[in-house]
Amino acid sequence: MKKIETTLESVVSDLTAFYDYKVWEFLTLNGVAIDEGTTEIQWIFSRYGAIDDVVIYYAPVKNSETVPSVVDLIPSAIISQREIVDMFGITVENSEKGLYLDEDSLSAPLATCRI
Amino acid sequence: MWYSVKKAFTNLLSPPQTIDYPATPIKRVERYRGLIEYGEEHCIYCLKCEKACPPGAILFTHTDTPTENPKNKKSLAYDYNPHLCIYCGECVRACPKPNEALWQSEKKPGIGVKEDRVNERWFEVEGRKGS
Amino acid sequence: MSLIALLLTLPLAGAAIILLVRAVRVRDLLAFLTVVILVALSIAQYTGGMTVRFALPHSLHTIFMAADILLLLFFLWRGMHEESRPVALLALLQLLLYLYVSGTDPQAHPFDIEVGYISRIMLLVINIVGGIIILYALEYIESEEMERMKKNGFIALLFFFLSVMNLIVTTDNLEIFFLAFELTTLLSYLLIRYRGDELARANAIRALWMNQIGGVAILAAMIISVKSYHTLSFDALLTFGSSWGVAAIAVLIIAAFVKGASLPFEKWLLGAMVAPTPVSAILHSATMVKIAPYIILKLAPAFTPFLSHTVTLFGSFVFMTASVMALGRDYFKEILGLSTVALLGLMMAMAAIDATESVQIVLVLIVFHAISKALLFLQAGILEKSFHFKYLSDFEYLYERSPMSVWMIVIGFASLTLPPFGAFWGKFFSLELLISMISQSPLYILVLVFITLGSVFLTLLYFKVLTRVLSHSTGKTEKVAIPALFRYSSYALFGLLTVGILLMSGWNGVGVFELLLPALLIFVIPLLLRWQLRSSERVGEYRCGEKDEAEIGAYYFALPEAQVRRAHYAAAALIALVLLGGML
Amino acid sequence: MNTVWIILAPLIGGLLYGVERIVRARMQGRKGPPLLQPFYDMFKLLDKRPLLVNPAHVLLGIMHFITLWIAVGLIITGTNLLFVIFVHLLASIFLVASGFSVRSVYSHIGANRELLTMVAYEPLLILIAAGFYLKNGYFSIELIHEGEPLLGSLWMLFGALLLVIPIKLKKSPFDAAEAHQEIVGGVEVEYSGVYFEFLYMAKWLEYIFVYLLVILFAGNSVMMAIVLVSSVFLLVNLVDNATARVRIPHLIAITLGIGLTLSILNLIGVGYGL
Amino acid sequence: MGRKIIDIPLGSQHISLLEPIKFRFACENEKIVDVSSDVGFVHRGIEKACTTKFAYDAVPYVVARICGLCAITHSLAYTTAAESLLEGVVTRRAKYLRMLLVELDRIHSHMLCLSHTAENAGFEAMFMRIMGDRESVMDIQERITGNRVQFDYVSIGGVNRDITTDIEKEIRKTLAFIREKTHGYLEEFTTNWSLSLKFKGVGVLTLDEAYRYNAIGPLARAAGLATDVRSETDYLPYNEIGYEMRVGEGGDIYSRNIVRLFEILNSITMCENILGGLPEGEIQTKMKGKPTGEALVRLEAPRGELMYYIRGEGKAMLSRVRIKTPTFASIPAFIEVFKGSEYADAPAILASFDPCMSCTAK
Amino acid sequence: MDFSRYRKRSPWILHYNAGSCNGCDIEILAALSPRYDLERFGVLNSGNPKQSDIFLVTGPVTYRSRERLVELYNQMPEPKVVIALGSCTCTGGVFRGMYNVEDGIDRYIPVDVYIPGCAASPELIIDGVVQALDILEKKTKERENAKRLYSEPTTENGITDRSNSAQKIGTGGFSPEEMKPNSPERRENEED
Ligand code: SF4
Ligand code: SF4
Ligand code: SF4
Ligand code: SF4
Ligand code: SF4
Ligand code: SF4
Ligand code: SF4
Ligand code: SF4
Repeated sequence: MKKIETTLESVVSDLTAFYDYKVWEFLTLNGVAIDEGTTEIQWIFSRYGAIDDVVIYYAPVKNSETVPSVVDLIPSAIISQREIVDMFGITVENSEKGLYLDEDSLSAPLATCRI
Repeated sequence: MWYSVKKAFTNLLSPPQTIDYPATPIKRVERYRGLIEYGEEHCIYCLKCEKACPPGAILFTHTDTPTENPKNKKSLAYDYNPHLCIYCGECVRACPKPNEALWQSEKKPGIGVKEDRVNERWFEVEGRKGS
Repeated sequence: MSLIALLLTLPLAGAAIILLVRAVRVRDLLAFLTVVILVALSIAQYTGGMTVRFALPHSLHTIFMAADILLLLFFLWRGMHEESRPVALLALLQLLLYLYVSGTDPQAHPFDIEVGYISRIMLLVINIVGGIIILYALEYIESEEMERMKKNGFIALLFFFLSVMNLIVTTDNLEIFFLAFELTTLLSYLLIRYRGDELARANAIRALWMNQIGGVAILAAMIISVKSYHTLSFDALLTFGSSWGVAAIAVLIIAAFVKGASLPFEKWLLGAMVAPTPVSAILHSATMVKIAPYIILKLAPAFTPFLSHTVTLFGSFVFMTASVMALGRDYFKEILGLSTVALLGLMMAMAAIDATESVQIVLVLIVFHAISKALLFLQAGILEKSFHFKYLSDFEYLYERSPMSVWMIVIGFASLTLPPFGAFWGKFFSLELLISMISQSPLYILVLVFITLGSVFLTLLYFKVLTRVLSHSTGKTEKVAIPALFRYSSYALFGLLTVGILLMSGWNGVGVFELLLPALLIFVIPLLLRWQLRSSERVGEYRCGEKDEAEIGAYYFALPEAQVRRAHYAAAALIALVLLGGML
Repeated sequence: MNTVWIILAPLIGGLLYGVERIVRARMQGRKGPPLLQPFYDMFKLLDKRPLLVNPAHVLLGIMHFITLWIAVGLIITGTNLLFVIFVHLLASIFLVASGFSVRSVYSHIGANRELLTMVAYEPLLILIAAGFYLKNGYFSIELIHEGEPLLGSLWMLFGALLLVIPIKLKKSPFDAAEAHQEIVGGVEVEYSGVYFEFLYMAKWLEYIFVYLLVILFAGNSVMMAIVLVSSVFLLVNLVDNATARVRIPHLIAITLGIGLTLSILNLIGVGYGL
Repeated sequence: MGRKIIDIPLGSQHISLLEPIKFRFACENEKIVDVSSDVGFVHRGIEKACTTKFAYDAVPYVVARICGLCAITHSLAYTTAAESLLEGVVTRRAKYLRMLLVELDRIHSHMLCLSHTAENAGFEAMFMRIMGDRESVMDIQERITGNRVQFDYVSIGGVNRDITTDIEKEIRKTLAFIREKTHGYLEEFTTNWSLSLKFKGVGVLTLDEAYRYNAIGPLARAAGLATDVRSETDYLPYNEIGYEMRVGEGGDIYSRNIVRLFEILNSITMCENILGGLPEGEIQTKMKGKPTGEALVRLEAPRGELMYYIRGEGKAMLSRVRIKTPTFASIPAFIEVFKGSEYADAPAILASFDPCMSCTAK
Repeated sequence: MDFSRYRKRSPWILHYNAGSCNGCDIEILAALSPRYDLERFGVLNSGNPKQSDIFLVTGPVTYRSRERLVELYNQMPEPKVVIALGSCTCTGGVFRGMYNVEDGIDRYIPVDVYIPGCAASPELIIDGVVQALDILEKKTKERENAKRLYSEPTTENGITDRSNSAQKIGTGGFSPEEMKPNSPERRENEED
């Protein structure tokens, strides 16, 4: 498991440089609430055919920030982006709310900071 | 297709696989994970089972008519909801006196009907616990 | 004789007066009176029951000739004016041929007018159904935006049309027949371009040149007839039976195909949709296209087996193909139009069969097709005027808004296919006849297959429409008022259908039992239940537990372009075969 | 006598259906429901609270049932075969119309599929009637029953009928019109309680209708009728239990392709004594 | 003129679905031109509950209830992750028993999927046949674990029960029985003409699409994409027990079925090898400490790759449990496959994906 | 005529998954399979609320399935029985108290039979169905309303229309206190 730090500004270009769709499998987008008002967003990849070769790009995200979408690069990220929106209450470009949660559900259940 | 035709035809002539339950009972396997049973006299009221139970199907609540077990110092009463239990057996693994105070039997749980107030009753128990 | 004279002239007079009247009320009243008298006349003529024959005064012939030449000159002018080469060329060709024919001197024909059984039925259809459509048109045209004069002119043209049609089904003289034929061409041309826009003009021109092919065909038949037998009498032509006679007949068949908008020629009829809807109604039901089966019916006794077979094959082929072609369409009137083309194919196929039953069958088909199609086109007009629905995809919440229209459409379609309606019996006995003919020629197996397939495709077609109109949810009605004349004309046609069913009983052993008992069981018992159902508890549709209403469209089974083209070629080939058969 | 049979027809159909359910279960290695299960279902349905979507829908469903019954009745009384086929067509049309009369997607798809299957089987039925006519010179069912068995000379048409049966009885591989897993029963989907009863019983009548057609081929031989019916019954069920459902275009292609070829060959054969 | 499109709903309640998922197919006649979906019906909030309601050692029983079909894979993936944050080593016997259950689970899950695909293709008899045979696998699972579906077999430190020689004999018998049956299915799935009409060339996911949409599990392997976590991980000694990867071609329903059938055969072989080489030893080891740090574990569930990411801060409650489930990752690929096929095939296509909404929405 | 005794011989089933782990759903399939063959009792898996007598629900009711649950319940004609299948359906089971579940379907619709077990084995399912059949036989044809999310059926000119009886839940529906499992008002609300 290799963790590479990146930032919201550079993540798209980093991933574009990194991601070869025939070599890397995009696993998922993950969020971890690290402290109040900040969530660590992770883009997780694994290499086809290699033993446990996992690469995680991660970036801390403030609640007010907008996470760029990587769907153009990785079409299957669309659903995990929507999940992150629901679960952490942060905004991701081109991803709507409501994948799981209804109007009266607990909002942003996994965020530490809920306004 | 012929394989299936043949199969259908032979099935038609041979007896069905069906077990005619409930007329014929179904043999339960050994160590089937059935109802959780409680032996009050051996319980030491350590409440480990209550803590270990993932869904909270075992609750010890306060009662005005406590049992005579000397270990029951806080006048608690054991309560168990088979309709909430997930039959995982964690409580028994947590219990210091398995097979005496608490064990998992091979009995299957009973079916509840409206009059049993399965869910309502448990809300009341939980309410008692909470207060 | 006087009855017929009246039938021929009264509509003309009506047309003339209506042109002069300005007040709408008075115009409507006059039109109504004319229609009532026409209906009465045609019924009287029918119940009169005898064959009437007489000749027209010679002076009239001169007038006819002048009219013919004027007409052709008019076509020529239109062709040059609209820069349509086919129109101009065909008009020129006809002019030359006509001049050639009129130069010859046929023997005096004993009768110009001959009204037999077939003609009497045709008169009934033309005047009753046509009359009702005219009444409907009175309301319809008022909602168009045009000058008073033009509106009245429209009604007048329709009356004129009735008159011409009455002439065409009563005449026994090829020359008069030609004139009437050309007059229908002219009238359809005028009516199609009535709205005057770009599309209307183009379609009118197309109708014009296609129909002129029929004119050429008739002229050719006249020439053959005059040259070989020195006569222009239909009757005479039929009795000769020699090879030239057959050739003349084959050529006339082409004229029928053209008027019937059979397969390679179907475009003109579909183009006629741009005209105000009563025009389509009248073209499809009472007039124009009905000339086709009528001609074939008239000529059939003189068919050689080969002609009879090829025409039957052609008709059944058109029946099937046109039905399939209609399946892909979305425009309501176009669907109706193609189904007319298909059914005309069936009628022609049956008319060409050499069997005594076939006449009866074709007449029944003609009558009921006329009524049903009129009913359907009236509904198409109502939908256009009251709801602005033209395409199937527009039809939304129709049942909720106007259940009457829906039921009328349902009945219109049902009467084209289902027992106990007349058209069903027509088809039923057609099949019986065909099956009994199989032993004569294996060709009839093919015809049988074509016709059964065609019938199911038509059923499919009708349901494709019904999908859009029948469905409705529970509750919530927001009814829309339909103008009275629209409603009454629809009811009148519905009434005709019912009367028709009653008159059918007894035909060919269709007994009271077959007709009435099932009808009773099928319709009356549920109707009794209806009141109980009205008050039952309602529940919503099953939507997989969801609440959002799903969109329900129509089905399309469009044929690929290439297939359609191939079908056209096949039809053309069959026509060529007919001609060839005539020549040999 | 005929009247008694007509009245009993749905009940016999129900029994047949009951037998079939057991046979199907047994072919799948299950015990299956009791023999009278269809009748229990029927009484149960009578006992439900009536709920409906709109009256027209229910009315058309009832008309379907009545018409089908009339069709069966007409066969039993021995009238014109061609006419019977058309009455039967009318019944199917009522069913389709009822499917279209509700604003429900599954009902519409089901009705549309029902229509498309009609494209597949209707021509075949008519050609079968044509075959009988060519052989005998009449359509009268009564006379057909009095005549010799015609299976020998019309066996290809019988083959065509075999293609029609699974369509009419909604059996694999030709059950696309009802396809529970796709469209939840299609036309039936909006019916409930007593009103569903009519459609449920109509299915029984469909059994009777189809098997009466099968019996036609046996002419006056009772023995042959019994053998035909039971072997067709077995065959249809075996195939039902050994195939998946094919799509409508395949259904039409298969039935029309094979069926028309068979029937046309047979008609030529019979018509020209080949 | 704009033609009216038919919106065919499938779900959330529908007979061909075991679980709520909602599709709306925009269709021309029955041809699907567009698809929209809603997958959030089963969202219960398990990720949150695992960090707030349950202590880390109760979590295996909770995550098992994410999905009843591969409960074992979930609890195993979680325990493996948790164990890597604790001190202590799981015995080899426990590992072998875990693998045994995982492979048995794969067998019954694949059988369910095959039968359901057959059922949705309108082949009821096939459904009944496979379901009938599947009962024998359920029986041995019940004998090993005490429950038919929710095994609750794996716990932190090992497994909860051992197997006896009696049970072992029964397992061998059942495996032989299932192997024979599977050859029968294989024959039927390859030769039945009606199944070929329904399955061959239907619901195709091309190899490139499989890469693009990160398809996993049998879905990917049927398209020719050789990916299987069993060959990409060393948490479990798959290399010792005869694991073989099976890659199909065509990416249609047919090849998915064939891949699954071969995987059943391979799993049977593996189970037999496990029983043959079962090491002696304890089945439970005590694990010490509280989970600290982060761990990411991947396992091959019947439907493809399952990923657990956990993070603990030395308390009884973890601070993050992230579960990436197979179906969740495949939803975009599903949508792509539906476009252009017939609605009549939709239920069978859907069943051939073997989707699991309960894990998708958690 | 009294047909009520036939009810228990022909129970048709509607199955709805209101957020279960699908363990119990698989067991329903197993119960239909040859080994247990529910069809022996006349059971048909109709999948259509309008033609069902037994509403077999699994799952603890997630927020998004609430409205569907009530809608399906309403579309079933009386007499009908509801079976809560599995521990999580009866009381929420292991999901009890999670933020997006409602702790058992009897918060929304009246439940007649509770089948415990996680997962409930086919044997228990058969027991439950048999139990339900006895209850079904005694039921009347009176309309039983769902408990929540329910707007009364509209009645106009004597025609009752239940086509739109389940309401979409809005944020205004209940206050957060009300949503807590053991709040007293919440239970009161359901009593009436
Ligand atoms: S909203 Fe809450 S968590 Fe966020 S910064 Fe304010 S107090 Fe902290
Ligand atoms: S078996 Fe599991 S759920 Fe049941 S009481 Fe014990 S710990 Fe709780
Ligand atoms: S863990 Fe055992 S001893 Fe302790 S309270 Fe529970 S039952 Fe009694
Ligand atoms: S679709 Fe299902 S319910 Fe309908 S007949 Fe076939 S198997 Fe039976
Ligand atoms: S899985 Fe099969 S048996 Fe179960 S509901 Fe679906 S179609 Fe019916
Ligand atoms: S995974 Fe397959 S069997 Fe399970 S619920 Fe989904 S569709 Fe049904
Ligand atoms: S998809 Fe997820 S929840 Fe479903 S069976 Fe596989 S691992 Fe379990
Ligand atoms: S009771 Fe248990 S096995 Fe059944 S659905 Fe609920 S969580 Fe799954």
